[in-house]
Amino acid sequence: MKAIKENKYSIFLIIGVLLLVSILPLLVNLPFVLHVLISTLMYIGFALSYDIVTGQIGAVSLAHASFFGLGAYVTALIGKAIGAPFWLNIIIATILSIGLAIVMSLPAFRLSDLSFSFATLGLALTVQLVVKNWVKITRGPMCIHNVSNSSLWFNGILEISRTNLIAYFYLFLMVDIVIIILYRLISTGRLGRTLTAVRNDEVLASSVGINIQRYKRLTFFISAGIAGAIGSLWAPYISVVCPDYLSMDYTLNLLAIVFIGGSGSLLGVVGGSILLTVWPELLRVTPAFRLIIYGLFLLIFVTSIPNGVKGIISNVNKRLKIN
Amino acid sequence: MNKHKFWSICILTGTILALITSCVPQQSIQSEDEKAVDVSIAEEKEPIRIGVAASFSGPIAYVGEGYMMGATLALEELGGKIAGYPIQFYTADNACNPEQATSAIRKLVDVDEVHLILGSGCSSCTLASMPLLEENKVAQITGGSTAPEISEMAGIGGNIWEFRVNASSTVMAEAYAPYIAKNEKSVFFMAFNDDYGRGAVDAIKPLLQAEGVEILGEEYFERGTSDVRPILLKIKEANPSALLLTTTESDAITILRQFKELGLSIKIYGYNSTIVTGLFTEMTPDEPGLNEGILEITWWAQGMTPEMEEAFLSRWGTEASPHRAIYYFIVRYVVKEAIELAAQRGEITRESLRDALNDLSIENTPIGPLEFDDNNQAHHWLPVYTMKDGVVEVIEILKP
Amino acid sequence: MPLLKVCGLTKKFYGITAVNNVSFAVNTGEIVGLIGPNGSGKTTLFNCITRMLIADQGRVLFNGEDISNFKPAQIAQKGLARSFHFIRVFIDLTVRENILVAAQHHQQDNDLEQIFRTKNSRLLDQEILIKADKIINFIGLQGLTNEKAGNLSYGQRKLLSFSMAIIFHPKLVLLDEPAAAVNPTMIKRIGEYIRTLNQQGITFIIVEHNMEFIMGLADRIIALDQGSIIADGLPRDVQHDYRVQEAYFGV
Amino acid sequence: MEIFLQYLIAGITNGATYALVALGLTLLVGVARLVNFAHGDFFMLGGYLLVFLFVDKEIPYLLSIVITLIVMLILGLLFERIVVHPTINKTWREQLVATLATSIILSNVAILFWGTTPRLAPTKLSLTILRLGPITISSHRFVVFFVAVISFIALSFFTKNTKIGKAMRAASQNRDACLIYGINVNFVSLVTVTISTMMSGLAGVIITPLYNVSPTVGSVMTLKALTSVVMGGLGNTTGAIISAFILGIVEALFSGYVSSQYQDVASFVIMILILVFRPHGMFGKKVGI
Repeated sequence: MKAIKENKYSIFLIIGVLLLVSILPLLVNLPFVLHVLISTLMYIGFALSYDIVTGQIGAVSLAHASFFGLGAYVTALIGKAIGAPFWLNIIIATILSIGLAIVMSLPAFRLSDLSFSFATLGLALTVQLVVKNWVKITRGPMCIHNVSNSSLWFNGILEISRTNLIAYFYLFLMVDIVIIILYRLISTGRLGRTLTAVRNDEVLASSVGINIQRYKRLTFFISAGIAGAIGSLWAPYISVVCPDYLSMDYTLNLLAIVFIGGSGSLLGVVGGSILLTVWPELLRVTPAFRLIIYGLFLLIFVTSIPNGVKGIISNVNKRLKIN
Repeated sequence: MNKHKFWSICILTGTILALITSCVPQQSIQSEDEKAVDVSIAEEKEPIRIGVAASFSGPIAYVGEGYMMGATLALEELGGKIAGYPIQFYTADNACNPEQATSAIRKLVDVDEVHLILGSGCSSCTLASMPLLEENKVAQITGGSTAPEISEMAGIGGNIWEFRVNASSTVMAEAYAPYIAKNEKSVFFMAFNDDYGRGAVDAIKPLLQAEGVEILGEEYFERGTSDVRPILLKIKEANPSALLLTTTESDAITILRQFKELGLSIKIYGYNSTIVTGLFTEMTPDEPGLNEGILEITWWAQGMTPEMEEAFLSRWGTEASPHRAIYYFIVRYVVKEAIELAAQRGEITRESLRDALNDLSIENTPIGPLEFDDNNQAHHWLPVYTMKDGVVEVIEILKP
Repeated sequence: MPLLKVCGLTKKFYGITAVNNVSFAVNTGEIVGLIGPNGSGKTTLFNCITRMLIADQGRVLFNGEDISNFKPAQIAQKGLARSFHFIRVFIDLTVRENILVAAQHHQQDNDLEQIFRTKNSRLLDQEILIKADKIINFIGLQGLTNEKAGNLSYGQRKLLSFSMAIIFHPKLVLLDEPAAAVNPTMIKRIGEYIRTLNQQGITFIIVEHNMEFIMGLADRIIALDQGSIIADGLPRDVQHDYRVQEAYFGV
Repeated sequence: MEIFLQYLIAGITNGATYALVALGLTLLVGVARLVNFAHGDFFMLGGYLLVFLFVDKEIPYLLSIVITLIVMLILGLLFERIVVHPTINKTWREQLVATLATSIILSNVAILFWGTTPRLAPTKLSLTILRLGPITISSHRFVVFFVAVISFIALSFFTKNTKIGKAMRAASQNRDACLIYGINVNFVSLVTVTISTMMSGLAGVIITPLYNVSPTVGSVMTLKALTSVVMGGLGNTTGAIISAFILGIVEALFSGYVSSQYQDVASFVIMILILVFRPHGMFGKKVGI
């Protein structure tokens, strides 16, 4: 009973926190702080989308950055060509990311476990190489630097300047709320149970009639679509789109967020995103140290703290109740 | 068991937090002399804060390190003060990634409240930072980004806050192409697969074609590739009269070694490559003459500024290189003169520093007169030089 | 028409024949015991029937339909359930959720309906919830409804996995050693459950080493040795068959 | 024809470097069922140790190798105790993340100590160029080839003919049975991980004189070794070695005749095709559930 209760509270808790967060820009008007907040919001959405496939169904995909990058390039190229507003960019990016996910899933989902991870790693690097070397279209490593601003209507009508941080803050906050609701809907109820079942034991799951492939594909496509949407929104904010967007660095970041925060848990992933986006900003001075600490955290959490930050919190909770 | 685990986790978290807080303290690089001077002067002026946003991590972290070497040396030579104002450097890492560049600039502007920014060597980062300069009304001096778009977008009618000292790849190509065309019939390009390498090739290719030089091929490779023999064999097969190489010291060593191993004998032109330097010779003590006879063009060649080179060697224990030297020149001449001009005119602010940069005209520097044109681009001299008997020999200095 | 018909099933591993040309049929309403010494191919046979392993040769007809090329999940959906030798439960789900998962693939709604919780979908949820609670009561795990399956004892897991196999009213259930490593009281209870369910019309094939248990329960016994059927008949007859004795005791 | 031969030789010699790195990894995958994403980083540490000992401290090459191997032995033991042991009974997901974390830590420790500028450690042999007809080749490449072959033979002999080797093979087949028969699985794991780490370090020491060593070289090497191991069938030593050579040759030919920028795509495509059509690798055996 306790577990269910806790889950029910966490959604209210998160939404309450988000509401609190939403008045933050009114209190702090330092652009740097706002920028960190926006990055954090971006990573929350991005990490949640990753957790749908990695934490919920347990297929550790190493290709997640590809969809993010694709979304960014969609905005930089297609969105600019037709002068699309941001919501149309999101739609196009989502559709194309799902398309890429479908192509990737053809070879990748014939494999299981570790082989799946390898295959996605190979595919992700292939996609990145193509983007990097297809200079005619993507400008390759020279990057696309004049990404147009987000706008509410076609051809730059009602444009949101990229220096208007408050507007971006609320834009990402809204996107996050949508993603959190979607995440909740997927990770609970009947579908959520099915995903947990597949993660726990594929053989048993198929013996009770669950079509493993279908659910794996479903989550892979959903998470790819969300990642593409976030990428398409992130590109105008940063203003430059490079092949780096598709690099393994992003995927590794997400892996760290999900596993340090606690995979498969909304609270954990959100906590992990905040932790790993805010701290690197504070530690911007010593990059090598920062990454070492990052790695150490990851190692400690994976080897000795099974459920990440989420696990620690519930552990402390238990203790408080007992005493 | 459980209790034990709980406490161990607590202790661990505590240790890590302690570690992190120990890393946070301020990062201003202040030389000891500077502090001494500070005390002796009774009338204390508010320090001028200068931000350095460069890559201090990632694959080209050594570029950022090199910038700081040059900048610190220049500041020390100036006694830590310009026009009576103590100068403080604040660094922010951008890892050569545009997303991180945004964070870095914002941190410098908001947290460190810098008056002026020394920009990155990565064009993508410089381009990503430009809207932020406009937003915060702070000027940036760039010394390493070569993308032509930067000056196209900067200056009158564009972004008035971005200034570039080093020549763009177009400018360099315009100077170099006739020189190559004079001596060679056909060329092959081999360059880094990044904006630096590709940008350089894109700029010079049409110029060489226009001069009637045959282009036999172009190959790009990733930084740090260990085995480049297949590419070199391809070049061998194409048999051009010259190879145009865009790389940096350490990768050049790998390439030249395998070049030698495969027995190739094609004339090499370094192009933005920094092979013909004392640093290169210093890195290859076992292979004297590896860079012998290679021609090169950059913004600075060894031997142009003997005093500075000596000072550099004694301060850092290693040779100066174009990457390391450019920030020396920026701080030693451009920043100095700009601050002095701004101080003459009145208060030092972000705006007054920008105006000073805009009106700047420095007659004498070792790399030629420095003045920003309508696109906020400076035009320094371009030396063409080669390595002869282990010594850098300047063949010609191209003056714009 | 028999409920399950196995024709000439063969499976080899590295040249060793684990299941050798096995053919048999099971009629609706039967309880069939499958016995044989260790390594005689019983579990492999189960795996081949449910397509967890792909047989080299042979066909499997279930309810008159050829299921030889179906996927495991499809076979389960046709009404052929199974339990595993090494007890498997979904450790991160509660007891109730385990049963719900096992029951839910019979719902006729798509993923989008599930994600957005349509009225139809919620009604279906209610329906299986009632069913699940009923079965939890039936096997006597009421007190543990919301306990994570990972925290259950071995016997409790066994009961849980048993109830997961029977939740969606399958036509045929394959049980792999339901009585192994369980205390005598529990064995008795499991036997009772099987009988009750059998009376409700569910057919069973049970692999078992506990002779007393299986002989008392089964209507018919099939004995396997080295991948082949060596006896097929009434429990008493099979027990006294000399080939079976030889296989077990080397007489 | 001559140029083809040169591509082929470039491919084979490069394949030998991949093989040398893949050897240690395939042992680890075969015995401990652990895919170590930090494998290449031990290669990198080996390279840096060589630079430190041979270049900075001017210790003779052979002695440097010995000292490096001893250091790698200690590092291997630490790696097993700190990373492998706590995750050995967890799922492959935790193992993947733990080794990735190790990789992040090691490459950044290297940055902290040695900076990001690549370092060189040329030996006399690596600077001596041999001329064989139309083909010229650095004599150190023979050393790499020779060490790869010797390591392969030594590893095969060790796993087939020594007591601990046999225990390792048994552990790779069935952990539970080992527990029952009294084989000390813990000890086997310790030995396996340590040997694997040492072989990776050895590869670093042997290969670095030819090229250079930088903090990023680790991830490149991990990728190449992993590709070979996956192609050859997880844990199949002979398969991994053959795959490493195939990988080297394919890369050289593809890069020579098609495109050098897409050279990595070629190897990934081959790897994925093999994974899809022969999930247990080119030379792997089919295993049931």
